Amino acid sequence: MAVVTLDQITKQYGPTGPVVVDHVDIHIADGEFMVLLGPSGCGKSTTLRMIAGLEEISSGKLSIGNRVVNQVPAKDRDIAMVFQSYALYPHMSVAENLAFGLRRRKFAAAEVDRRVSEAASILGLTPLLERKPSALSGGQRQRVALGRAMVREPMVFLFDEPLSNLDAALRVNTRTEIIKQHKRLGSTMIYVTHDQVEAMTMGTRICVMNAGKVAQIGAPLDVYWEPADTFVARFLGSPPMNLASAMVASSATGHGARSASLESPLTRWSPAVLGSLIDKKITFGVRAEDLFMNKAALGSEPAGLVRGRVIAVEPLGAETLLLIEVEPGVEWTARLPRHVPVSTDEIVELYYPASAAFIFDATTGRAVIGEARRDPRQ
Amino acid sequence: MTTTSMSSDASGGAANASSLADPRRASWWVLAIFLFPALAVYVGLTAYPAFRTFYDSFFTIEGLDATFVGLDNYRALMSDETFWVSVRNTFIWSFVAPVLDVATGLLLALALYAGVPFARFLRVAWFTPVLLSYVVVAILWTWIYNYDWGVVNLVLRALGLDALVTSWLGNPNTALAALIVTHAWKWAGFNMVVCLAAIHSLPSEVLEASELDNCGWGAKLRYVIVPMLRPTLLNLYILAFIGKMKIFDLVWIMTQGGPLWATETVSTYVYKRAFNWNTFDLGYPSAIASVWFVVVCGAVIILNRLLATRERLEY
Amino acid sequence: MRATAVGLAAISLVALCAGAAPASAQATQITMWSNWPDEPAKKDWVTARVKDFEAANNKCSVKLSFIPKADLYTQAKSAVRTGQAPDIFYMEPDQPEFLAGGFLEPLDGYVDLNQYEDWSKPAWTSKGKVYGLPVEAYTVELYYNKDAVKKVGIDVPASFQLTQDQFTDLVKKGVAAGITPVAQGVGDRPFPGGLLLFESLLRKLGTEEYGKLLDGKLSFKDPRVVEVMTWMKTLVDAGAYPKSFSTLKLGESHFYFYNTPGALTFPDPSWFTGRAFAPPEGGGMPANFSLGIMQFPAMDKGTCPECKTLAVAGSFVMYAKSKNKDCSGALMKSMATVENGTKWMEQVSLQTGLKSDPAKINSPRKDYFAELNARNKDVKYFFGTPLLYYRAKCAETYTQVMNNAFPAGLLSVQDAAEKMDAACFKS
Amino acid sequence: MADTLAERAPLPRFFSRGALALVLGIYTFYTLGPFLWLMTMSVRTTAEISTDHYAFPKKFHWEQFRIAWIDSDFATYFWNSTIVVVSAVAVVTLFGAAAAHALARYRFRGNRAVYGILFSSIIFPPQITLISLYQILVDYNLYNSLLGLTLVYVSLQLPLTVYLLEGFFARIPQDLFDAAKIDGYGDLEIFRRIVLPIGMPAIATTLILNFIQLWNEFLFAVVLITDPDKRTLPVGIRAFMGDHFQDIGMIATGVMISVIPVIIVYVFFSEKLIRGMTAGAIK
Repeated sequence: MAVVTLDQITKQYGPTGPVVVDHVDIHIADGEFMVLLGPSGCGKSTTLRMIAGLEEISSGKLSIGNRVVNQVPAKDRDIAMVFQSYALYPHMSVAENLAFGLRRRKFAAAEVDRRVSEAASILGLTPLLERKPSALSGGQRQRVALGRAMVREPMVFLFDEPLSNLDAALRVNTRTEIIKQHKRLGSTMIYVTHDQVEAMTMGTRICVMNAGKVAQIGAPLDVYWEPADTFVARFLGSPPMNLASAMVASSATGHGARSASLESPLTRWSPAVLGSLIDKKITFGVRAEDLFMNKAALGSEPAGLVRGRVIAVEPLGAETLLLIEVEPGVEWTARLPRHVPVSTDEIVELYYPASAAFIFDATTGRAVIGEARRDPRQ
Repeated sequence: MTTTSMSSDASGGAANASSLADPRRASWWVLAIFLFPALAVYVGLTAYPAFRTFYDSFFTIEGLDATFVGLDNYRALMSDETFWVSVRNTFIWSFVAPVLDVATGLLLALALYAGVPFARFLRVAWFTPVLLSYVVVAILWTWIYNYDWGVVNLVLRALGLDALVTSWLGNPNTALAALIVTHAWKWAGFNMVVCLAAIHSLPSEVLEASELDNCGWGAKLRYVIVPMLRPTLLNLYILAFIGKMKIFDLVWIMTQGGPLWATETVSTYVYKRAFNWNTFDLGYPSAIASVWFVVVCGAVIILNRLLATRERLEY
Repeated sequence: MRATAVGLAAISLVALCAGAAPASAQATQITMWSNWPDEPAKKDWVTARVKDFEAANNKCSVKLSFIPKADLYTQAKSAVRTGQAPDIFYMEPDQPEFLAGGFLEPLDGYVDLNQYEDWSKPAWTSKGKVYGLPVEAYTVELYYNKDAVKKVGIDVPASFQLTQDQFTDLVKKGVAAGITPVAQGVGDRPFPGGLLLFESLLRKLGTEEYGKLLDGKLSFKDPRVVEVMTWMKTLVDAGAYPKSFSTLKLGESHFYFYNTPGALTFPDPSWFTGRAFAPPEGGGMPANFSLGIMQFPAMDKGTCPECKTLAVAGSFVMYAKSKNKDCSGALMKSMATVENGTKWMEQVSLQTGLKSDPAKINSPRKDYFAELNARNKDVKYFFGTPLLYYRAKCAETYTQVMNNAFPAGLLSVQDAAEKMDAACFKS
Repeated sequence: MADTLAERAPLPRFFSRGALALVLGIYTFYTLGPFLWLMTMSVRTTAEISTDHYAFPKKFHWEQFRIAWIDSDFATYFWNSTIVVVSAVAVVTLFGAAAAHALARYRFRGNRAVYGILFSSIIFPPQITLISLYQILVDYNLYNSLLGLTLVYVSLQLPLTVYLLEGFFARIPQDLFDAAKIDGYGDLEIFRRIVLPIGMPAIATTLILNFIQLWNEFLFAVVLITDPDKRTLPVGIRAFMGDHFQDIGMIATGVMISVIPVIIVYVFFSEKLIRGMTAGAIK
């Protein structure tokens, strides 16, 4: 069990090469399930590989269990890793695969057997022990890979997109399996994925990374409801948050955001915050599920409004996605109840509670901090 | 704060740093252990002799005396008629013969893949010639081409085609072709095995899909199989090409370059000049070899440009 | 830098391995390579000489290997350069490069040159010194099948020499009767195809002019040469040679001549016997074969109908860098005696460059010997074959053109002469 | 049988079935015919062969094999060939696999240059390095020794071996190495426990190809070995063929003796050869 701390960790290929991980600070508590989330190429895998000891750390300090491990080889860091491709040794049976790492560590044969059979029974691999990986299904291979990490009983588990090669149904099962094992073992786990659903469902905390930097760290719902910038706002949530540029204006009723196609009161921000933004350009955002056709649905709450031309209506059964073009090149998506009585090219107006609005700095993309967003469904 | 060397040089970094660094890097001594034996063999028994050959090409060597002659050997080479004949013959070998080898191999592989009866037996039978040494192949085929009792002429006579009966290896018009056929006989089986392996690793859906499209076998071969096997076929072609550029044993044993230099290849000419020329001059043959090395390298690099794909293996 | 280090290391590794190899060569052992691994008579003769020497000389021992000629030459060519050649090895005078390269030791101080036939010395003489021990010698003869020649209606005159026209007649009658007139094949030899033409040229030109031709001082476009070649061309076109001429090997051409399908004549050096007198079940001549020897045909207006080629073939030479010249010289000396020459004649049924005592020859092939001697009575010898004179490009052209393409009917007289002149004619 | 043809065939209708059978039959005869002919000749005497080259042996002269084996030192040649070829193949596979692994797996400056250099030697015509090689072997006292010939054979087959194995090793996923590294295995152990076993199909292929080629090698054997006691089989056969004598029957016998081991190797390992190639050894 261990705390993992990344202190200004940087990875640069060559003295003048690209910086793929840029001064990353992450503190992972003992027993925490930390998810590194981001699009491909954001540096999350490289970060994980540096933690694993598979990649040199260019600068910064990495400690595991209060020990600085920059100079410690992978095998001595007391970690185990589950790979995207599972990395099962094709020439060894399942049992040998499970035991391979232990043998090296000079465990007594009885101890090796005990751990292997225990892991196998937990993961339902007992009948498969003598098979070669090539004779296993994808899900079974995944479980062997997991088992191989488990038998080691390491301080830290590392997962590198372990579910991305599985089909949807299996992915859900395995996800549950991993959560279960995390609960059972209570070990520190670091999990890399580009899938926000995995991140939201599995992580104790999520670390969203973008272009080699940490964009935001926080509990899944915190990150969802309080995105630190436009990148996080769009990356988390499906469909992504709707964004459009607008100006902050002041009026008799208070401050508001306004553009040719939208108009919204800004109720979550103090006048002091907004005062400095008056007549300045900002990025305005609303999540798809906060858009409504009917103003009445919002009740007494102050409502914002957006206007646009219908591009497409996508009925999904339980709900319907409505795509509108608010400005040339800017599309918004609304997640609406089943029946949406509009047709393509019609101009429609959609409403949202003012408390659901986000504003971001137009140039840096950083969120303008306001009063905490209240979860409307609570 | 830089804790570990950033150097991309394999030898950089302390020994312990290597084990925690990128697994695609290794410390110099690990690389040395892996590469040294091969490089030692290479340097001692290939590079050094080759370099010596290049060095010798600037000398005329009579017995133990070497006289520096600069580029004279190379100049003489340009006007050496036999050399140019041998170049022409070698190019015919190199461009024609591999096509024959690979095409035959591909067709045989397709036949096996299509599930002809006795496939296992046929696979071994068709591969048998690959197992025979050039000495043996040469003996056998000299007998087969024998004018009086060779099977080729016997068959022709039996078919009443006496007009076609000829001394296959003695006739300058047929000798080169006869050798190429012999060579194809020996190597088609090898190409078959490689093609068969490649076809087996093709996704069968594609072949089935083309079956549904109801295209003829010619079209399928042309539009589906050959394009998908392209890397394999090109690789085989290049290997065969290199082999043919060096072709020696078979020619030397069967015709020694005759009749009238009709089957002379660069390699036989080099050997002839080095060992069969009533002189000890190694300079001139070395010059031929050096020129040829450059020609072959160039040709292979050009051909190699054609294949660059290298997909990863899936488990 | 590193490359150098690797290179040095590579060499040291190899050197290390070398250390493990046992050091060979005892002080008194000499090595000797001989040809003829598959000619029992000659092999026995060489083995016996070495045994005799070892028995008489306890200071020297000999490591004797029999290696096929082509391989022996290839190995010797590499070996002499590196100082590793055997002390004594087999060599023929048509490999002049060894002498020219300075790899051979003159034998004058070691052997008794009086034991050599006078005519055999020049073959190995260079700048007044003699470099070889001429064990094997031969004349170029025209063997024929007496019965078959009679059958096609040719009477061999008492002189045993046909005229040019008579020989043409023999060829035509043979072809008409379906018997190949001249059994000859060049599949594995660089010279047999030229035998008939060059023997004819010798008889046409005489020794002196023929010598000039071989020295490159006489053009192949000389009218006399062209005349003989034109005659030769008519024989070729008439079908004198087997259809399989180009690929027929020497051994096969023997078989072709005296077995199947049979032929009228067979031009061959007199070492013909090496194969022909092998047991018939091993491919030798059948016991009832009516072998005859005739002279090559006399040319119309020929200068020298009685001329004939005499040449030295298999010989032994001493390596100039031999470390055991005393032992080697002693062995050579012990071999070069009249007695041994006689034994050679007796056992091998072939001439030798050593002197011999005809009176003492007790050969089982008496009749053959008598006939061979009769054909060599009152003849005028020309010493050496074309390949003895030709080197490099010229030798190669001879092999391709005169030995092969021209007698195979692939080239016109004009073309053949031009190619030969281009490669051999000086000035 | 016809059914399997139609069912399994993704590529039927090349020709009508009869024509296909005929073509394949002829081709099989074409590849196998000469070999069968050789077999018949190996048990016939030269005299018998000369009367009719194509007759089926009336009496099987198996004693020819005994004669060739004993009287002509085939036993020695055979033994020498076995020692040289087996050790050369073993060494070249080990050296080649190690180099191929390093080149396929590790990033280091000059990686492609080393690969290019090793591979380019496949191009060099061997005839001309012969003399220099000879001199080098003499310098190191390896001339006329089986050890020297073995080393030369290693150098001859090294480029092809590296080429084939590098291509295969490069396709082994990097994750396996990362996993092994985390499991605590060092570079050399990874090579021994991961690369070699996984590379087995490709290694089997190179083993077989190298064996076949070296077993039949002639040029270097004839130049580098002079001692009759150290001759390898191809040189032995040449010596056997002799200078003047064309004992066809015995030659065929000798040839058969030299061919049989290779055939055995192939019959035993042909499945492996194909599997190795299917797994991507040559692509």
